[in-house]
Amino acid sequence: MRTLTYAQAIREAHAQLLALDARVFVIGQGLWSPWYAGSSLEDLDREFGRARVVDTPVSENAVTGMALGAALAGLRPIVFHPRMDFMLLAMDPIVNQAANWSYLFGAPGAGRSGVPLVIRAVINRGGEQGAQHSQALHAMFMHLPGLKVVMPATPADAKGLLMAAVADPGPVLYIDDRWLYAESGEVSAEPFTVALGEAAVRRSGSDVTLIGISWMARECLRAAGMLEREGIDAEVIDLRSLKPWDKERVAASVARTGRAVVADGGWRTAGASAEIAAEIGERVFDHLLAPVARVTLPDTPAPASRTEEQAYYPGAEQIAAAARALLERGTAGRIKRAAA
Amino acid sequence: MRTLTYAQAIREAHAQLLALDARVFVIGQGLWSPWYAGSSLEDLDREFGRARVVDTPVSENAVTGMALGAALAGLRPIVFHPRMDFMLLAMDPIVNQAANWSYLFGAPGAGRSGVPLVIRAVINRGGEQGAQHSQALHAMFMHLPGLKVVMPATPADAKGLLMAAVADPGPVLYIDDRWLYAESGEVSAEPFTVALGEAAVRRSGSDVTLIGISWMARECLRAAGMLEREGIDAEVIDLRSLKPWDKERVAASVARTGRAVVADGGWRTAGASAEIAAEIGERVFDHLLAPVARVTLPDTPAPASRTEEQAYYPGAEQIAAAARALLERGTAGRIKRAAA
Amino acid sequence: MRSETAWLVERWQTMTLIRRAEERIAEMVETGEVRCPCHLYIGQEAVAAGVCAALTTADTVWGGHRSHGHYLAKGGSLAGLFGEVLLKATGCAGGRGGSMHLAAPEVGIPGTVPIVAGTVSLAGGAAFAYKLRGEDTVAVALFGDGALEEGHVHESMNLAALYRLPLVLICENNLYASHLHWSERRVADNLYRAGEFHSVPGERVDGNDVVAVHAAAQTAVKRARSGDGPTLIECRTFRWRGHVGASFDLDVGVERRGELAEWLPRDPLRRVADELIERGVLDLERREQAINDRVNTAVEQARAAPQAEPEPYMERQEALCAR
Amino acid sequence: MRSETAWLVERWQTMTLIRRAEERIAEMVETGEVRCPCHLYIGQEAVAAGVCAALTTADTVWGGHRSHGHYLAKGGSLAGLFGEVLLKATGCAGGRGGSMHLAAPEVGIPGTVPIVAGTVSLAGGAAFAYKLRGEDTVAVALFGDGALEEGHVHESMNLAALYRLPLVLICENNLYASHLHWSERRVADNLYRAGEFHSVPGERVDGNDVVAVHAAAQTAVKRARSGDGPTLIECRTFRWRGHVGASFDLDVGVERRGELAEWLPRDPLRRVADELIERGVLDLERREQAINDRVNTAVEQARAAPQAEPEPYMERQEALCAR
Ligand SMILES: Cc1ncc(C[n+]2csc(CCOP(=O)(O)OP(=O)(O)O)c2C)c(N)n1
Ligand SMILES: Cc1ncc(C[n+]2csc(CCOP(=O)(O)OP(=O)(O)O)c2C)c(N)n1
Ligand SMILES: [Mg+2]
Ligand SMILES: [Mg+2]
Repeated sequence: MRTLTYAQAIREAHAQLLALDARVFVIGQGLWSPWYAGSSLEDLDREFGRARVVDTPVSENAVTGMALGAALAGLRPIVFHPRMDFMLLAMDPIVNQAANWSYLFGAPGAGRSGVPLVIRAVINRGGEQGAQHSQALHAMFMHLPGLKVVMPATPADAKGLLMAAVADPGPVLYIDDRWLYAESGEVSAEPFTVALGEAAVRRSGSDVTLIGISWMARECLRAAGMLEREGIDAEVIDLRSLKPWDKERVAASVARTGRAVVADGGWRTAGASAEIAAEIGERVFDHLLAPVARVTLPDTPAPASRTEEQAYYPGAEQIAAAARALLERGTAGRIKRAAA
Repeated sequence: MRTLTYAQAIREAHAQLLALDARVFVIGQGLWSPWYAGSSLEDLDREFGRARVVDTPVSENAVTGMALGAALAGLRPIVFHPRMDFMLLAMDPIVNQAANWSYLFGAPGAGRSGVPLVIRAVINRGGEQGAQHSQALHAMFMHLPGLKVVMPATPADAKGLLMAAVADPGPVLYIDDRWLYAESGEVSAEPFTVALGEAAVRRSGSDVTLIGISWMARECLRAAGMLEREGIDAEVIDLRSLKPWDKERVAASVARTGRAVVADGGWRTAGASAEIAAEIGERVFDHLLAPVARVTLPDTPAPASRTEEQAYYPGAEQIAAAARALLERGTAGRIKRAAA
Repeated sequence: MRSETAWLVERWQTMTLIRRAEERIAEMVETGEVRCPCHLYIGQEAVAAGVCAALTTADTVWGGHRSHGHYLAKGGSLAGLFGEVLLKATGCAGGRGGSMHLAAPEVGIPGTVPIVAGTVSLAGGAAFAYKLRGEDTVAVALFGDGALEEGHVHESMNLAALYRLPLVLICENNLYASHLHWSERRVADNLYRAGEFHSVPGERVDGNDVVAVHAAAQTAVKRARSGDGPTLIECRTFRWRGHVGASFDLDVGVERRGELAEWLPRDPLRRVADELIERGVLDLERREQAINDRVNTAVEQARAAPQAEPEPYMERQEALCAR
Repeated sequence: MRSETAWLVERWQTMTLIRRAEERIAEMVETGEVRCPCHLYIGQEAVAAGVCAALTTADTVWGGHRSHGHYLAKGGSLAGLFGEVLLKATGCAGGRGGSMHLAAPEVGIPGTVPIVAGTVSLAGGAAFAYKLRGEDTVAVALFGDGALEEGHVHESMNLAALYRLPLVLICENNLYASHLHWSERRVADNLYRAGEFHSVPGERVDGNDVVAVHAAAQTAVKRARSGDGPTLIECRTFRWRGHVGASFDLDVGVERRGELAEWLPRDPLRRVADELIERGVLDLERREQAINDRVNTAVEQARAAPQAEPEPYMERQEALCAR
């Protein structure tokens, strides 16, 4: 199979969607320039015309609302926000309108057509950009009923989840990460979809389950490599979808390993990691040999200086350390508790 | 001591703040009419003048930004959003600006003045208002560093937390609930503050800890009453502050009781309840006799019909049932695990 | 402009239907039978009737919290309206929304929602879709004077002008946004000029004159259909009841008696009726009776229908969010 | 309008300072010494210099992503600027923000941030505070042509007019928002009219003419100080470098060579220098040398300063969020 980068895979998904389905169009900021989207949208305007690949004024709110209206009128829009931070200006159309609309008027099967809107948001952080250009806000959206959220970590998923999102009755928030754009991997040249809501086991293991979201799934794999050298056998799950998320697969794994580290590139408090940890605690309580560990950003806005960024963003080292700590804990507490 | 309703207590806090501190002003929608704020702002405009009690056009974004600017210029604004749903239009000034500003430029002690902004948002749901007029979005804000979040459940806290919020270097999001407006309780007539970040133990007990947020704290107390009649002794903690939240007090209680039910009026997935459950799982793992239970809204937008609302909003019954289930579970799983 | 009598009778019928249906809803609010918040349109009927008369079934209208009139004028089913305000499973939104959430996609009402100005950009997006597909369908956004205070409406106007979208913007200026008079919310009384900066031409009409509203709407719709882009029409009107609920002449916290007394004689419905009587139309009473019968039947149908129940909705919705 | 020579020399100094400092930053971007994204102001110096000359120290200016010029013209410290772009603990934001986050409250710069239009409403709020306290301070919002596409700027204009706030709105129209020319973003070239609907008077000036900018700003500031409310000034100008970074005549994906060739001869700095030379000012070279020396010293100071370090910031910030 061919190898593509993550950014190329996103671009290919767009190109195939635009080619295969006349209802698909792309709208948002930075579509006619590589500055905003890297190569992930490169030259789509030349290939498919600027009527279907629309670079817009700086009007996040109305542009997102327009995409929603177009979806309700039968198109399959992908509305693009080159940074998640900017998308905060579009919370009304996303939360009040799109997410609720699917319940109020959109329920497919009730004679209505669903809300086939895909919102694409990019996490674009680091590089000394500072607090307003670094936010990874996926947990806020994971909280919302009526909205699906996917966060691909590999080139194949970047393509397959985008195609699945467009095919879904929606609305779907598709979040990609600039840090992954240069990662490469095998991607089928054919159009294909990856089921929304299904996690992927990237590595089987028996001692501890590392659950990663987006970039952090890659870091979990790196951490598993480090741990392997120490004789620790880690299972790695790439969550891929945040809403719905694959509770069954995660629970089954942790029931087997008895230990879990959740690694997320968002903040800790009330983040995606909290949900996953809470659910594991509830579902596999009797099998847990140690508390679920969370590896996340600290609860502070993003710094700018390179040295501060290095301290701010956790990675494989922190994940491996968390896993080690769980194993070192042994099962002592467990026994104490049972005796109580 | 006098008895006030929750709404009266909010009003009294405003009146005392306006009377005591010339820097305080109130701005937002519905300040000159009881329709939007119930009696919680009644006649403040007559008492303090419309220059300091400002009812605005329907411009949530700019009004919130103006309040922030006024705070940075040395005033102590309380910006009012009569419904949390409407506040979604003001996410940019709240998240991108206010929350990050405190880190970027506002750190008190670094020669800067902080961001003394109070944002007040009302949860106003039920009454067949439907999905866009019922959202309790506090978890989204709890996730944000740089922003404090309080949710009073009693008249005394409604007053004391508002006064503390205005005194704080900020920014603080103050969330009140229309369902509580008619609740009454003792409130000191003097100005006073309730420390941000401190939970309150509303009832001591030894079998299970019920942790409630806002309206659900009241429901926890009701549930404790039901459980008492069945011989179950529940401790009730009213969280009061969501960010920071009182991890120590909650952990200490659950370490003692071994069982916890978290009751929140928001959605389940990635909600406030997830954070609390995750943190309990991490802090008191060795003392937990059963998984932490969550009583929340189901993951669906709010319905409108009264019968659907009754099924949608959980209360004391569901909390009591969750507590019972934890107790019925016994410690069997625990022992099984210890043996593993 | 003189209209065909038959045409005018139809407008009168539409307006009468709205008036009678809403009077009925008002009663049901007062008795407590209707519990969801209802924002009545009484006094503004000429706007919906005039605008919708300029549209085909395929054209879409996008309303807000005060949309009973839009829904009925565009052809939404009466039983669906009563069902919805009673939160019945037979309501036009399946009893999932109530008065503030009406929909009838089959006649061009994709959904009305109560976030002020919430559907303006959506209407723009629908217009975008019509244009991209090369259809000559038109989208119409109806909103209040307060809605122009939401900045994104200005964004939408710029986008609509830039892309020459087949969009018609109808501002129903009833002078108030809830309890606040326009003069408490802005400096100038000039809403028809809201789009000027963005090259959206504007016009002001008497919103209580169905013929004038229709004429302006027709021009704007024609412009939209022929690819010349959006138009804004400010319709001056007045709501007779409170901002929400059934109360007649008082808003919460606001005395508007004097103003109402000026507006009552400008009753848009009376005006059409007088004109028709003058033209010798003799059967208005009979027609009114027929409308009353339709309303009664719809109410009874709605009453007999089952309440929207938790189970199907929770399952369906959780299924949407689950795998 | 003829200006005092001494006054004009000061403007020339300010503009030269901005030019030289930014040229230096451009070099440091090219060598990789500066890593944070820098949006250079070169070509637009007359706006900042002209506007800030109309202000007192107490007056505040609120900028955005392209605010080096605003910061220096208002009196922000040069060492603080270089410290910040190098993310040093001595930076004007403590090294917590970089180029896009400058602050110098002591001279009236509460903070500049890179969310487009993000500080416009904040400036309005500051103006609200000045007015409520009865001060005659003025707040000035500086933003680009792209910022007027954010709807909330229109909300802010309405609020400022309604409350007659001492606010001056400066739109630096450099014809582009990142890679998009204005004509790709709107129909008409009329930004000075953006506030008309809200009763905010507007004026257009040559943004490369410091005297013209100053005159317009002075009138607006006077209006604001005397309680007559906000004014919008559109300053026509052009940025010489790319949207971000140091590249001279190309934007990512956009060829602007031809346009730049037209604008280079309109160099705002050259214009003032020519005028001064004509008036017989002989010591510009000496003064320029002094400015270069200041820049060199500031760079060396910044280089010598310690990097902003994780520990104090994390502790301080977590303390803010903890009890
Ligand atoms: C975004 C938002 N902000 C505030 C409200 C509260 N609200 C409901 S109706 C209304 C007034 C709307 O006035 P207008 O647009 O003139 O419509 P009218 O009620 O007069 O028909 C307001 C402010 C809301 N529903 N949505
Ligand atoms: C809310 C928001 N949307 C988008 C961006 C991305 N962005 C950064 S600068 C810019 C262009 C701004 O153009 P203009 O306002 O004309 O200022 P200029 O760069 O020309 O000085 C854009 C769109 C942003 N920073 N903030
Ligand atoms: Mg109105
Ligand atoms: Mg520009």
